[in-house]
Amino acid sequence: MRATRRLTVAAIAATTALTLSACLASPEGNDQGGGSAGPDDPIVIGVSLPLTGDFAEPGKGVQRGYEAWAAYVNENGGLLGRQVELIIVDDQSNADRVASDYERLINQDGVDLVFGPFSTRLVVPAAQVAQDYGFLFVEPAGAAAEVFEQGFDNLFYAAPAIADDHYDHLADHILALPEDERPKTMAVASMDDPFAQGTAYGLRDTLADAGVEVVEDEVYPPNTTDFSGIAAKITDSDADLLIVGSQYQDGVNLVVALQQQGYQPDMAAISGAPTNAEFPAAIGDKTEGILAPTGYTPTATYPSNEEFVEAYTAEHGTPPAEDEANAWTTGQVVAAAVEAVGCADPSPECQQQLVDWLHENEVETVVGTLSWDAQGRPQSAHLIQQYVDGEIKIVLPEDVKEADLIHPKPEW
Amino acid sequence: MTGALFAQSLVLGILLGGLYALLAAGLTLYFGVMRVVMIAHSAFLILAAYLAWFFHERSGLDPLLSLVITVPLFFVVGYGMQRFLVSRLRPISLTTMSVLLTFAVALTIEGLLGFVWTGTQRRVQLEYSGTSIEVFGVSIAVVKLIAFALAAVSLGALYVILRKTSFGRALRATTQHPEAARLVGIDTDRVAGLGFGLGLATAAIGGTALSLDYTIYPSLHWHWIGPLMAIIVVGGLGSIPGAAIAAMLLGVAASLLQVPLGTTWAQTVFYLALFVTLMIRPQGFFGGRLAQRF
Amino acid sequence: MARVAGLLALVAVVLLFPSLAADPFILSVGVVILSYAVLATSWNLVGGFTGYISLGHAAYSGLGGYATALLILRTGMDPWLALIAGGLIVAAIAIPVGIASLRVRGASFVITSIALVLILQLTFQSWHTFTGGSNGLRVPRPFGTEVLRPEQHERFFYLHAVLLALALLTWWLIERSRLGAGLKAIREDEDKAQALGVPTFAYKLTALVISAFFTALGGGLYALWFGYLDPIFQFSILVGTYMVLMALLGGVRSLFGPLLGAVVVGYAVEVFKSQYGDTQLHLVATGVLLGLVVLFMPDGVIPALSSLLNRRRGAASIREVSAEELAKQREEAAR
Amino acid sequence: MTTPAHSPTHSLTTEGLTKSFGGVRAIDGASVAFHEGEINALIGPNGSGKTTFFNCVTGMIRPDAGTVSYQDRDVTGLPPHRIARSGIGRSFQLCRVFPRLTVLENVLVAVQPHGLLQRLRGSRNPADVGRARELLARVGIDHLEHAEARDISYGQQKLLELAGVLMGDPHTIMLDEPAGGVNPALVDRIADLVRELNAEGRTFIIVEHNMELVMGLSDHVVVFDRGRPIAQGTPAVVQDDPLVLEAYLGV
Repeated sequence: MRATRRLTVAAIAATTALTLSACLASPEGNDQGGGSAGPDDPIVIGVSLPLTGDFAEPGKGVQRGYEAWAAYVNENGGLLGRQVELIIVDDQSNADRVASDYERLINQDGVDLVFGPFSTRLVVPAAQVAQDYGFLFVEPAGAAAEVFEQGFDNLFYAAPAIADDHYDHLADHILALPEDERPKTMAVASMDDPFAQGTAYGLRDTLADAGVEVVEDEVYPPNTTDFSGIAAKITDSDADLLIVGSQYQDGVNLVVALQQQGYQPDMAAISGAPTNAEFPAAIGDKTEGILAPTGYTPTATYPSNEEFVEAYTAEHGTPPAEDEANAWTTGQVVAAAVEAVGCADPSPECQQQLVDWLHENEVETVVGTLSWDAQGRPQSAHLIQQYVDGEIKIVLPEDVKEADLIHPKPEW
Repeated sequence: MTGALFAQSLVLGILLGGLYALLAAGLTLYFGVMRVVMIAHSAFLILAAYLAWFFHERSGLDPLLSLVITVPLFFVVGYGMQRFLVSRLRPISLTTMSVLLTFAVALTIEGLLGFVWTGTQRRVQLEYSGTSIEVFGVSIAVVKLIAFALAAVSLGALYVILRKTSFGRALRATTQHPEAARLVGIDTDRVAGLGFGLGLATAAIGGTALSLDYTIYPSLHWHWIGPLMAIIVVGGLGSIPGAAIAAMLLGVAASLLQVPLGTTWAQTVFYLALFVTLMIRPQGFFGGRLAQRF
Repeated sequence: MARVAGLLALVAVVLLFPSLAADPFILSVGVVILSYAVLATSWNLVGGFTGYISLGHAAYSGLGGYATALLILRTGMDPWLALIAGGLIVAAIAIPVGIASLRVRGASFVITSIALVLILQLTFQSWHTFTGGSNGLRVPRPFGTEVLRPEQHERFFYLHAVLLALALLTWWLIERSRLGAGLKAIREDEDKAQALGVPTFAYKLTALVISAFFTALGGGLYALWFGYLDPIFQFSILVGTYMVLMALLGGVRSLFGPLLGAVVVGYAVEVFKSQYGDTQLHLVATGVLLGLVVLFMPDGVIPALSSLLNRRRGAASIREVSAEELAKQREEAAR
Repeated sequence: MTTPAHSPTHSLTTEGLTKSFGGVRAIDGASVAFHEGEINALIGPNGSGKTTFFNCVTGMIRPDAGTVSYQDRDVTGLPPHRIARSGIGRSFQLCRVFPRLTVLENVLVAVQPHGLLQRLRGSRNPADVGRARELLARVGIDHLEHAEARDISYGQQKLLELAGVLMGDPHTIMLDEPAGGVNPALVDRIADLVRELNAEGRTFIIVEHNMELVMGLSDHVVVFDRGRPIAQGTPAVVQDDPLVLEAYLGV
């Protein structure tokens, strides 16, 4: 009895395992015929994005950007004369999945190129897979400094600056203020996330070195919903300068909690939340004077940006935001390399040529001219925006500003 | 810690503790009447918050008004859940299997919320969201005060129902001794179903209160179920006053500890209390004999 | 004889899988499924024997991964030594957890298991200086860079198979031992077992510690293969749920049940993802499946199917235990 | 099978044993001494605290006050398995077996190994299995050895439970309503078994409602009412006690 049941179980397990390998071997529907691409075949680009789960919102923004880019390229003659085809899969915001996704895209779908996923937390495992298979890995959203300290030589971040440098223009501005206008104390609060912390701590550390005193320094877990305790401590510190590293909703919640407790800083620099279009509505339009770094603005005058905004707006009805722009930038960067080198296939030789080319050249993009160091760090800085008269406007650096920086910040 | 910060944190802790108390009371109620650890309690909490948010989005009315719909709805759902799902489980392994079953319900709710309303964080934006009143230098957000009042009133009502009504007597009898309750003619199955409904109604109220001042997203329920489970163990499984006292104490402790320790480490106070309780007094600090065997 | 044949077939499939796999992706899915099987079988060392359901076994696999990685990174220990040392450390950690949660009956155990995952996620996320916090932790590879990725997959496939074999062997040995007899008695009726002289607490604790050890080895080996640890994914309630689902689905009282469950769930996850990838329906599917198993096949799908096929319920008609009777028994005992 | 001869030491004794549930005293300062080597009966009306008394004595619940001693050793508050190992076996009211284990496995659970290595030994070693089969034959259900316990009849489960208790080789056996819910033929068989085992030197403490069985079987009877003994003695003495009549008839 017992023996028979064991046999049954073992037999079922064995059969299932074999069936499984057979089933997985024939990819459902999207067989792209491996890497043996003829001149008329499309260039297949594989991407894994968090379309569900914690990072789903920005993930979908990146998806829109990638798709808009592919459509634009195809309408304008393609890449190397070939059409571009995207395979976008969902990694459920899960690191195990993202690695498995690229494994699949590269080995089974036989993609010619890959684009990076969203979020620092997913970039590292994905970049590892790409590195192991010798693929060029340009990514739109892994800005934290740690990403570039992992020894990847195939990785490039398609944005102006890594997180720590986002506030560089603001730091310079503050340090240039006359002694009596310069903030004496600062309160820092950041989500426990490499990107959010990178931006906030970049500014904090620069100012601290220049003698501004840190009177409050808070870190909260990503899923925090109650910010009243943190707000109480910041209010109690009564710091002149508020620095917040946020994703989106946490920034809104913290600002509301601070308003509830009546805290009024002279200057509020908040990364993440304020650049979101829904931010003013979410905090009840008490936005005046809030500062935020951004890697992108639809109003920028870089040549390719006007085409981008036009193409994107035509399709979606609204101008693109930063996530969409970074995705588009990723496309531009890879396309530039492909056109220059003249190949787009999964062979290590071609991929290595693409990598080498990017290390040595600059690329014109919608966020300006980008170049990278050996670890893939972009070498520019972010723009600083501020809510002025209810509109978010560029205030720094001086040469591209749309409005003057307001200081001190009006009460919220 | 300055005096003002201490007072502010204390008040915040009490306001939060009130909400915890209401929710923990519901959670411990299920355990009392059915020996069921209802993992889905906080998932229903978030569901109620979503319904309140959706109601506000669609109608533009105050989310509090959604209580009129959600409370009876949740009561019926709770009753049905007990009668048609939980009661099907084998009594011999009821406690563990009910955990799995309610866990499955929680996952399903989380998945459906994500499916219907996506993973985007939602927040009810009210005219009085940012306003607060100031008492002795402590500013108290109006929304938090409303949530606390809602919790306090509901907890009071729960107390009155359990102490003063015949249904309450039947429920307490079922909690303490189901066999004896059956002998004196109480339909314990029905009482258990109604008790379940009552528990879920607290989730409806808690969820609505939550929606006033918190951002909500589908997986938020994990954030609540951990502390709530810790609270009912510390309070003694099945003991409603125990749950309420433990909720208040731990809520205040977490709020005060946040000042020196920061947000993350302050959260661990719930789990620390859980482990300490199980180590030195497994039946909980305020519980009756029921807890001794679980 | 039949048993030997079945076992040989299973071994043959495992040995041949890498050469049958059409590309490295399938091989990597094979590694993941074997890893699931290791975890589910390890979970079953406590869940199947004692009937104590742990929803937080991800705590032990996550700790195993971190212990292994931190030992390598902080002390420069040999990776394989670190793996085993990590397993032992986690087993030691399981002792106080077991003492806290096993003295009383099921409810506290489940609550503690969930709480453990949540607290570990919080602390490992925050404790930047030690665990790398939210930046994650890269685990150095045990094999040099000259070993290409497909080759890595193959080696780790066999390593996981060896670990699975060890876990299965342990399960089999315990199943036949007096310890196993006592554990199964605890699952069936803990009071009765204790009245017959079974030291229930010590037995339950032993099972938990052994289970934690193997779960940690599973987590550690996976970490060495995957090369990256992030607290959010390591200490995830969902990972623990999968372990339970796989074991329950295949049948907690049979040796190969969890393995079968792992194959089925692992495959289902892949299929579901490719069909309904960009929605939250995978959560709903997991939830509904778990609910159905709990309600209708609490002994697992295989036992349910085999008892359906085996007409064995004829014997059961001698005496059907009604729910009331059993409930009454429990009340009586509790008095 | 070793069977100790009648010894002069005391069997199970309790002193002022008390247990309350909520406000109700289930056992109220009960001081009882059972007779070594005899068949003792514990009777009383429903709700008089007999089962609670059993549970307190065997460590299933912890008494609020009072002591339990066995063979002059204090065993108050020891966990049930320690009490079992000191030589007291018990059955449960409504009979409890391990439903999804086979009949043979049910009996083998009661093997009491000492030390880690012994515990890791195979549970199906010939010596243990041989003894288990012997006991199953003795109670008359050896033909059901491979059936799962949930599939055999209630009466057979009662016999199985008794076999399991005997496997632990207890000196004292406590039976909670051994004749409850079984047919008269089986009652006789159980009674015969009890007499045989008693003749081999085992002490019995039996809770039972079947008066005919109690009076026919026991040497010493203790009568419980409201959580304490109100009478004790031989069946003949107890039957004539006015307090007992009052308790049973509610006069």
